[in-house]
Amino acid sequence: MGLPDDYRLMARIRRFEERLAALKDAGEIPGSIHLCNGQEAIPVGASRALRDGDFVTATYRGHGWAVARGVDLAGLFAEMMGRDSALCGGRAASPYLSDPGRWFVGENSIVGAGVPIATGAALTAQRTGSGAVSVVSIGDGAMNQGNVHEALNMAAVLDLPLVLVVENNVYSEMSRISDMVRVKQLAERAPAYGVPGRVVDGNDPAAVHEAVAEAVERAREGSGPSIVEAMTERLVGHYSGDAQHYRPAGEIAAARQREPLARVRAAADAELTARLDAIDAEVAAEIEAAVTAARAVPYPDPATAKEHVYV
Amino acid sequence: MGLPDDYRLMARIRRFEERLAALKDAGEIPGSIHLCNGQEAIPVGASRALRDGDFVTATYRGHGWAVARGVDLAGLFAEMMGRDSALCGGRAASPYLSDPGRWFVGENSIVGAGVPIATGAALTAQRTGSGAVSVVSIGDGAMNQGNVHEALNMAAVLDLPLVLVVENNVYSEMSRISDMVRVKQLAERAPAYGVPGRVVDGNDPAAVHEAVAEAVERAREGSGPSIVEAMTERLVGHYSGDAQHYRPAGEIAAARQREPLARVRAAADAELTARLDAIDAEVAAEIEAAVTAARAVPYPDPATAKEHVYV
Amino acid sequence: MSESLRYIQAVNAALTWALDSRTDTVYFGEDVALPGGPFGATKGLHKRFGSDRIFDTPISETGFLGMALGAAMTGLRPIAEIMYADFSFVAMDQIVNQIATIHYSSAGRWKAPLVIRMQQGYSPGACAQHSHSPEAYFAHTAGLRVALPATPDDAYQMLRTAVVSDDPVVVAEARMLYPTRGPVRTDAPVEEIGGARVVRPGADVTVVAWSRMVSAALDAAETLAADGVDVEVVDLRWLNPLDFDTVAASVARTGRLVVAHEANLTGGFGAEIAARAAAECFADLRAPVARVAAPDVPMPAAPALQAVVVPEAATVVDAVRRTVRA
Amino acid sequence: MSESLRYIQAVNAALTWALDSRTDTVYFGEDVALPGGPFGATKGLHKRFGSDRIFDTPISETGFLGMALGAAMTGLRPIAEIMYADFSFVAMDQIVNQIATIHYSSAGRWKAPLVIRMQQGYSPGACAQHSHSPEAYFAHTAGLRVALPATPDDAYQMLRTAVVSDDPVVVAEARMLYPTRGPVRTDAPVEEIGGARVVRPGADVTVVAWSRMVSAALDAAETLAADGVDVEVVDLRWLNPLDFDTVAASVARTGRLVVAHEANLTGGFGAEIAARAAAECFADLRAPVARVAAPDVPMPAAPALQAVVVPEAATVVDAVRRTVRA
Ligand SMILES: Cc1ncc(C[n+]2csc(CCOP(=O)(O)OP(=O)(O)O)c2C)c(N)n1
Ligand SMILES: Cc1ncc(C[n+]2csc(CCOP(=O)(O)OP(=O)(O)O)c2C)c(N)n1
Ligand SMILES: [Mg+2]
Ligand SMILES: [Mg+2]
Repeated sequence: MGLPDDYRLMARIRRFEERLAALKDAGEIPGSIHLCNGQEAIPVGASRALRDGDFVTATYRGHGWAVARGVDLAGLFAEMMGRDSALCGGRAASPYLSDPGRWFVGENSIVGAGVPIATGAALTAQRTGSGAVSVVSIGDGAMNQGNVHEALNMAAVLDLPLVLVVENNVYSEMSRISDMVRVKQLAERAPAYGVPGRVVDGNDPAAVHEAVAEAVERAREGSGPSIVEAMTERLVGHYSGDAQHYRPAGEIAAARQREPLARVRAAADAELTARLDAIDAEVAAEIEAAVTAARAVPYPDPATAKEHVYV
Repeated sequence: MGLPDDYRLMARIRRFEERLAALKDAGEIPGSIHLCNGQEAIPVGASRALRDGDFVTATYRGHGWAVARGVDLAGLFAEMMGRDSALCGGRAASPYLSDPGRWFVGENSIVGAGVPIATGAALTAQRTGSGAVSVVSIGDGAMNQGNVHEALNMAAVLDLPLVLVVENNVYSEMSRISDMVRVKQLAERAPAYGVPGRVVDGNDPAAVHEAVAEAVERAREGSGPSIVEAMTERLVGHYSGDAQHYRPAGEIAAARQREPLARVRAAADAELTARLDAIDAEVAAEIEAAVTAARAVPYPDPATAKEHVYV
Repeated sequence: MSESLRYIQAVNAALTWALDSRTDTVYFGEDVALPGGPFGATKGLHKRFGSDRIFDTPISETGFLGMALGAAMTGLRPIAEIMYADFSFVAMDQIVNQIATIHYSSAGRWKAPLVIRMQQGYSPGACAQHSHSPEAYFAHTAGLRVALPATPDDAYQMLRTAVVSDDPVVVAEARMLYPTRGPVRTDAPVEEIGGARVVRPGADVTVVAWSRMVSAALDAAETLAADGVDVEVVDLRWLNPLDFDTVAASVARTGRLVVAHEANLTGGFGAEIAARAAAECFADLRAPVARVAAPDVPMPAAPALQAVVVPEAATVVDAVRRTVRA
Repeated sequence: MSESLRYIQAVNAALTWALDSRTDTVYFGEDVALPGGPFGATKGLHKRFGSDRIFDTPISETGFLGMALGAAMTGLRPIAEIMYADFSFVAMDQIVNQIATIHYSSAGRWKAPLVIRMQQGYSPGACAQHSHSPEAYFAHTAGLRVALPATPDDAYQMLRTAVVSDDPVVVAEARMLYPTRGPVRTDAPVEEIGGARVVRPGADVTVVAWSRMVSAALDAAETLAADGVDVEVVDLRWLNPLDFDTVAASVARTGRLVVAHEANLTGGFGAEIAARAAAECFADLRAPVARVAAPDVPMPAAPALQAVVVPEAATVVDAVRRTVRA
């Protein structure tokens, strides 16, 4: 645990996303992708507070959560390539993939819709006494969807072991969150549900870990849900191909100074830098191996297209 | 304005609802009705802060608002009797009636759904610069619907002239609000939208008036929406026929001491009592006349059943 | 063993059976626990099974249907109650984009064994927002099973089938049928999912109906029998899985088809039955296929208008007469 | 005057026309103002008309469709954009229980002159939650008008018609058609609502299609012409008002009917067309009515699977061949 491990995991996510973008450009990814470059510290810090059996639900921008929770990298690439992956057989692709084997309830491409679903996973944990928690990540803009409101309130009255992580990257698609709400921080909504809410530096995995660990502990104890708002920035467009004309000049350049990996690098001495370089190299090899493995996965058999509509 | 006028308006609503209950028992009202007995001070106090051209939207428990805003009493009875009323021709009945002539955007029998609609009326007021405000009343339980959350936030970011009146009668149907939220007062949700929120005695028309007037003024000035939570109690069942087994013994009896009309009566000296008696008699006559007029309204012509689906 | 129960009591009995025999079931919705539900469907269940198994939710249909899905994916078998079918529109995303989709989109790796129980249809004086018969919306949604029990016995049997099904099932009862009474085979084994049923054999014309329109069709058949028209009535029971074979076999015998439902005509599920007949029973059909349905209007509350909007036995009689004459 | 425009440019031109010629119009949705919309439909409009006329909303579809209704009832003429048709399920209550209902339920005293603009259908690699073609849900909802423009010219004409209509109109475009180019009559008078169109006359079989399937049907007709099968293609254009007369007249000429849409088969609007044909064209039909549609599955994202799920020209060709052989 700690710095090098966090760095490795964040680097793995970053490299994964960068490789994915390249694959998209190369025409190997048919659908639309939403990358989390710059937001890696959040799934990494949060996942450190979790154990096997804990459920995670994310948005379409959830590759980082899948990677952080140990979902198979080759499977992820294959799924997004439209191949017959062991995850969802290519049916879910980038924005809706999931993995029951890693308790990854999955992404969701309907804004906010994962929160009620995660609440259900929390209900199972509570009613079966499994001791599991259910963590759900959404974006800042999602806080304005009715489904999030309903689920949070319900989780609160039922004392469900739910942790809502709001990844506040200050944009929903092309709109600034400051134009979409009249609160400064979204965690200010926590009192409306009678639950704790905290704002943390979402570019610092340790800070995220600390806050999520506190919320997870509370949840495991049966004291109900919490909100952790992690402040971060998107280094890339909302989707592949987004030219980001709507962002003020210099904003992305500034974000590149503050982003989690750059931050570790900036503070590193020569020895650590060498270690990080080594990690980067290992991660790059690992990702490349995953891509190679993914490319070997066949495309789904069209004859199976009508399978699994019903059990 | 002031006491005798408020009393008259509250008595009119009470008498209206009581007469309606009797008509329901007598089989003259085909559909289900939701009475506001005990909650009269809220529409009465609020309406005193409004003028012609201001929009009002309510729930299925909204007869009091219709009466307070001057919707024709005979029309209301006729509508609920399934007659060809001048309001909605019998098509809307008790829980969905409306009256454009009195800017009564109407009731709604989908919990919370009136709030987005009222937000639209506020948008019209804002964009046309009419100076009107849009007041919408919902119940305590409705605060947990996503539509209310979405509309409130949107009204806030758009600075719309919307006033949300929450009639907190501590029950949604048969469930206590204290089991449905983890806040003590629903007005505690106001900061989540960055809007002012106040709790007032909903059995006191003057208190309601004062709070709503403040919110209305703010709205007219262009300073955006507010929440006014009016604490009250239901003297009758959720719907006609509700035996209210779920209410603790003595609760309704105690509420009868606190309800707005009893309160005026209790504080009245002999002279005022005589005046109130006279008002009651006038109101009773007025309501009876409305019932008589309503009974003269024919049932809608079945040949018109397919009219007005499209313009 | 067969008990005489009202439809709503049969629902209650099925839910008792579910909570009793399957410890993974949980039941939730609005006013379902201590109050026993607005129509008494859950009367006594909270007392017997406790808050752990049956509990009230806030007025948050999207929230609690999503909760049902998440719970179903992770090991429970939730039954969620939507008080009126009309309120399902508030939660349609969870039904269409989530509940119906997850099993397929995960290539079968997640299951969603949940039941959405609701009641639908008009009642005298009920406005447009409390009168929908939304079965066509659900039946068009791939991934959902759709059950429409027409009798107390089916209210019991089909709900139990829904509970044991590993697929998500919408069970839409009919409020107007709640007071009706009939024999309920409370000790019958749980039925397989699906299956239409010929509830009245007849030689001249097939009437396919479901939910409240089955009894209307049977009444119509009585009236028509007096005229010498021998009507076969098929209770479709499940829109998904759809047992069109039973319909086709009936049409093969009668050569004439009338489909009856309470929902409005255009895009109603009667269109699907008629369309299949136009494709699969083309050679057998001796007359145009007739549909009995509400006209394309939101439901008016006034009984004087409902009388001409809501299809009843007389509407079926008229349609059959036109069909046999054609 | 006719300009050569891409479909998405025609949408932009119609919106420009709307905001320009009707001061009571307002346009709102997600990312529509400064950003110009995710597909560029509203490019330049904010610059030209300002925040008073076009503005961004939070991600609150229920909220802003309800806002559209309230605004429409009280004097504005809102056009609200749902970014993907799939998201309309989040706001279905406002569409079905509110927007579609208020005019009828108030006996015509309120009007709801609003437009809900969306784009629908699959695209390569898009998952089930971004691929719906939900027109059947809307067409079953009494009180809504439903427009499905298949060409750049219709994207322009039909959207303008929707804007001037006093009824609530769902205009569902097809994302896959956005890059297609065609002549647009930018100076044509605003058309009356409704009207199907024979876009290719033919003698042997009628293919009724809408949205993206119209061009598939035309391609199929070319292929079939080489085989000596003369296909008439009808672009249905509006599902409501439904111009069945044009369909019936075509079937009267050809005696054979194929209906094609991208939405899944069961309960799709093709069922309605087939059902009407089974009733109204019974004597004219010389073969079973065929439907071309996606099978009843949520849309898979993988192109290898989409290839067998999404109906294309070849699917239409097969169906026509079966029909002419029958
Ligand atoms: C219900 C719904 N409405 C709209 C969209 C389109 N959409 C996709 S992502 C997005 C922005 C979400 O912003 P935010 O919640 O901040 O998450 P981020 O993308 O920044 O991670 C929108 C509007 C959607 N997917 N679902
Ligand atoms: C979306 C929706 N869900 C459920 C209902 C059923 N229902 C009608 S009234 C009601 C309780 C509402 O409680 P509250 O908001 O406190 O208002 P009150 O009835 O107390 O005035 C419920 C659950 C409904 N009409 N709409
Ligand atoms: Mg964001
Ligand atoms: Mg209440």
